[in-house]
Amino acid sequence: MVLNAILFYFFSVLAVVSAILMVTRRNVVHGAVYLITTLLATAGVFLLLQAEFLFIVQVILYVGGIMVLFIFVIMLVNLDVSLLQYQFNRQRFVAGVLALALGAQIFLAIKTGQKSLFPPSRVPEVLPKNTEAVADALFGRFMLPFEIASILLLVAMIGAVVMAKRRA
Amino acid sequence: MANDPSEKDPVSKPPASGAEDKPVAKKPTEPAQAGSVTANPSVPPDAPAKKPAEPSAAVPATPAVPGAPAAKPAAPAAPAAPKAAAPPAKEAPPKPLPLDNELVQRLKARFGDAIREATLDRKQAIITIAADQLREVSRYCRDEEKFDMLVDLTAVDWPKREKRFDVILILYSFAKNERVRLKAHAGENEPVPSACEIWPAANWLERECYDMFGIVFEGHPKLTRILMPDEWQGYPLRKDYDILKQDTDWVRENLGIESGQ
Amino acid sequence: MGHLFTPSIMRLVLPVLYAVVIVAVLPLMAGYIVLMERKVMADMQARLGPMRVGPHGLLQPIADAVKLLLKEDIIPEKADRLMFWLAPLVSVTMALLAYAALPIGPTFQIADLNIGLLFILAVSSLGIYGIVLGGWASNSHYSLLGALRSAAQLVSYETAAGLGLISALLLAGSLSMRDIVMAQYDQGMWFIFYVPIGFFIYMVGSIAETNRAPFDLPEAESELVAGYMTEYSGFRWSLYFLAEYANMIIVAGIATTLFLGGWLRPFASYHDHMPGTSIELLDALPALLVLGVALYCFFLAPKQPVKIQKLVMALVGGLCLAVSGVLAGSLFASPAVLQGVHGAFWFMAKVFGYLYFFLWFRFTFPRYRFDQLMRLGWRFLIPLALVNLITMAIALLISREWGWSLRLTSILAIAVTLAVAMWLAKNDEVDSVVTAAESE
Amino acid sequence: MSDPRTTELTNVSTTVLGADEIILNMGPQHPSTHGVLRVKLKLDGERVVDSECIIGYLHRGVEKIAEHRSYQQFAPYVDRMDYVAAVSNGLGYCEAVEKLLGTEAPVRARVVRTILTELQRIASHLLWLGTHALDIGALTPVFYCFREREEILKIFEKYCGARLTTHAFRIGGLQYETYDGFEQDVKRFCDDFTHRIDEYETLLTENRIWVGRTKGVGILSAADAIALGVTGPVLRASGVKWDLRKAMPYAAYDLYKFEIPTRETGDTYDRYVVRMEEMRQSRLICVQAIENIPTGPIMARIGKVLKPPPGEVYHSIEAPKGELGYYIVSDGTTQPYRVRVRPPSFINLQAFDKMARGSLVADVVAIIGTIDIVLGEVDR
Repeated sequence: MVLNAILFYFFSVLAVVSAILMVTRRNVVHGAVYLITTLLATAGVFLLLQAEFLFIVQVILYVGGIMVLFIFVIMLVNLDVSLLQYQFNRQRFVAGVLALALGAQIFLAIKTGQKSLFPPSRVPEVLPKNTEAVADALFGRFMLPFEIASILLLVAMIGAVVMAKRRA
Repeated sequence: MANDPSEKDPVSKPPASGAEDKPVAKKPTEPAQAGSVTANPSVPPDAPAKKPAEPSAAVPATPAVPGAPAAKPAAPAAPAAPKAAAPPAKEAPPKPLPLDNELVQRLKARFGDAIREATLDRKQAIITIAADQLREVSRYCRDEEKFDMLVDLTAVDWPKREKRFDVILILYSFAKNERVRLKAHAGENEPVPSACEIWPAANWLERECYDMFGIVFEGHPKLTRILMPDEWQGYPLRKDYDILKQDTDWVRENLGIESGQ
Repeated sequence: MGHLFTPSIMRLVLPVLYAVVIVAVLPLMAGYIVLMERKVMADMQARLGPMRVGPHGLLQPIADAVKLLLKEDIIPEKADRLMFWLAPLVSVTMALLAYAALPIGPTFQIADLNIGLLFILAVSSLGIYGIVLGGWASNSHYSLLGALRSAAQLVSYETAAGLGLISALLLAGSLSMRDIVMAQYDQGMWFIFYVPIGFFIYMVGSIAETNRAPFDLPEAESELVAGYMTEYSGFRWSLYFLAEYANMIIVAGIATTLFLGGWLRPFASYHDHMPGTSIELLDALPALLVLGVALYCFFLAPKQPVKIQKLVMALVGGLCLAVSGVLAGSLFASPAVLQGVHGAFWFMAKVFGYLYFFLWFRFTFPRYRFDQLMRLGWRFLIPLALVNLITMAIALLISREWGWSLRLTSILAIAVTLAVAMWLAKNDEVDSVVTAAESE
Repeated sequence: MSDPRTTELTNVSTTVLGADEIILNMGPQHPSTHGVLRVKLKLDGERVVDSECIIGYLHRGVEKIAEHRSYQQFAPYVDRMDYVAAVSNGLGYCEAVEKLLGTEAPVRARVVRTILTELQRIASHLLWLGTHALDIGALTPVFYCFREREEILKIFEKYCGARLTTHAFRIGGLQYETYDGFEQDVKRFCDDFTHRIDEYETLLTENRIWVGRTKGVGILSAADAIALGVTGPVLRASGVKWDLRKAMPYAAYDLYKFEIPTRETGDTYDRYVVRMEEMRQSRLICVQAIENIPTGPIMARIGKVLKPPPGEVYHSIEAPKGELGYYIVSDGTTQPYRVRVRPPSFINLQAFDKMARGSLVADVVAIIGTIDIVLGEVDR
């Protein structure tokens, strides 16, 4: 149980630190790598909550798929130009306000949700295989939203293909 | 060449022009060869590599050709003569003979005195033309005379003559399976019209000529050195360019050694 | 002391022990796969292959390893130091991590995750970062071009390989590797016979995924001069090399588990006994095979030119003899031990069989051009995999609803998929002519 | 050839693959440029927009040396030009000088010369096939090809003592009588060679990937080929049925029957098929020739010191790469006044830009292979 807490704090600290690092790096590729570490850290937290299907989906989708395309684009775009551009941060005030609002919300969630700062200790002995659970939910109760989402994705894909065709 | 078609009489084929009569073993291929030569449709009998002696010989046979210049120079008879008496090995083949066949006549009719002379050296036609007419003669040769392939373009350096360079174009016609050699005399820094538009093959060949002799081909798309380094001074294949000579400062600057030797 | 062996501790110690064994054995195995590759390549090219280091080149991998360790490790001057150091590390760790769920024997498995297959796929797909970052960090546009090409290739062939796997998962019904093998045991038939096209697609996909054979474009020697690995040398380069061969073994492991019945003995449900003994006929096979190898080694030993080579050959013969002894011994031990030892043997035999195909392809096929490679991936393999998936699902449905035997329906499914494959291949040819014309 | 050290044109920034074109330098040390050829490719992504061949790295000034050597002394230099087909270089030069002298090699010499030249053609094509397949990724054919080529080189070594730069012929005929067992060796090679070629064909000709990599790549039309002066298998693959061995027979070629293979579209695949067929035809010639080598002297009577009368001659033969011509001007002394070599590889390489334009980087490697150039001959 103590192991659980240690791991939890390790992953969350890792996530926060690499998120900060990601934002502050000048070299974009370093930023991308830190983003990957953040995502992996959050995947670790999923694992701690025994949601291993989510852990795997997070790893495959975010890190294995989307981030590869991120790095792909970073390498293809000619970066020297973007480095020289003036890093506008005139919206310093707006960013401040937004950060405060988000902070307050998170604090409220922690305050009302859990009394102690340590994660709950209930670790059920036999775990329901949540892949099946997710599958039942997805194809059972939430059939309609699943179909709508898939159509949305299909439309997006076709749109991308059409646009690429026209530009080529 | 013994089997050089031009030497062959259509009727009999002298086995070998070697001086003494060799005991040639019974060669089963002998009849086939004679047969193959005449029967082989792909090699038209009258299209040997060299300007054939026959056609010129045939011309007199048909005097009825209108407009043929009356006094046929003795030339066509001459080449037939040496062939009959096999020259003894020691005695050199005949000196270059003046050549006059339809091609030369058509060229003379077309370009007049731009065609300086036409000779036959070792049964190969050489036509010397004025350098400034080079492009027109080449275009005429390619279009009308169907010499559609530029085999080679090179130069020979005769330092003692006042126009020291011979620019040589060797042309070949697929239709007539025939070669002819155009020769133009060019002085030291006298530009020669480029043959690039006529035969694209001339591009690199002219660049090499420029690189080796310093002959400037005006009208060439990109006349730069092709074999030697670009900043090399001097033209290696000129006769006055000694074999041990080098562009020492290029060598010192680029290779960092005193001299190539 | 007793409590040391309580189940929870044992559950922790055993996997760690397995992990140590795997991580230790892997570089050695990768080395000997390289030797196997060079020997098979030589055999196919009418020559001998390495013969000098040890008898028949048997010590060559050790020599290679020492050379790689001693070689100077150059970092290009304008390279991105952090990335340059990190990239091969990512590649190797991801490759090794994937062994966690690989069931080498019924008991010899580090962790039987109930999402075993997905875990291996996820982790091996992270290997792309090693290649992409490596290419980027060495700051030469040769390696960058190679890195981008391999990233595009991996992404597109992962989909094809994944779909190929899913068609086998349909039959197995569970993601855990152990359950998949057990499913093949229960159904008494390896999945390759139910869904051979899935196996074919997975094989092609896996070759492309490990950058090998006709798809080894990223490090195509002639154009990009070793692609993303150009600037690496010495130990760093050998990390990439180890990652590539570890990936090959994983891919072979997945194929064995899903399609060739993992650690199951061929004809697992065939229980004929040797006359008068309780030993099953087929169980004696492994022991006899290895015994044969041992005898051959002893036969060769005196023929070796150099004395030391005689010694080493004899040693190898002894080793094989010991292994055959263990295999024979386990025949008489308890069924669990029998299954464990023989399972590992059969698993390794199938993996090496699968790898032989890798090598075979490498030496017969020329290299695909990049656009042909992409066209094959997207316009032929993925649609075929989808069709195969659908027909297999229908076949499964029919056999479950109307009670036809799965063998019959799967043959129908295979027929339909093959027809679609022919059609796809035909208009693929038409397209390749079109693109050739376009490219003029 | 621009200064090797300053490669100012290679603008390598950290992210190079921007929308604008990049210059990619292939060579002069590159595994697949068959020697020291440097190709500067201007790429738009993967497609070749423009290409420029930079040569001259192997320039040894052979034509300059010729003017300071006697006719016999220059003969070994000729082998060093196209070092893959040294025997046919020698044949071209010796026949050109014989034509200059107005004499002619005896029949036996001509027949033996034909056999050795055809063997050299097979060896040159084998080396081409091996390296060409290796460039495109097929690892195995190169070993099979070199195994056959080894047999031929053994025959050369037994005949004239050298394998590569053989200097096998002398002006006027041959210096050495054929060693006894020559006929048997060549016969054994020819009989064994048929099913060897079938081995390569099964490995490559119907191989879908090989066809995919070679069909429609580096297309050269007949008109372009003739305009660019391209000769040899490259010209025949574009549909022009022309071979010097038939058009202007030399040595003993008119004694034997053989075909000239041609193809229509003139792409890499066609050139592959033409060269494979040419190997079969060469083998056919060798078989016909070996049956009956006429007896008789092997050297014409031309005396020790050669002083050809002033004048000039151009003689060319069908070398494995194309028309190899010698234009020799003599001023009556023992040393040639000018020797000009018409190098087939140099002129065929000029067609590279037309073939490579619009193709992909991977095809550039196949195109360099399919032209079959040897840099010794390109640079002279």
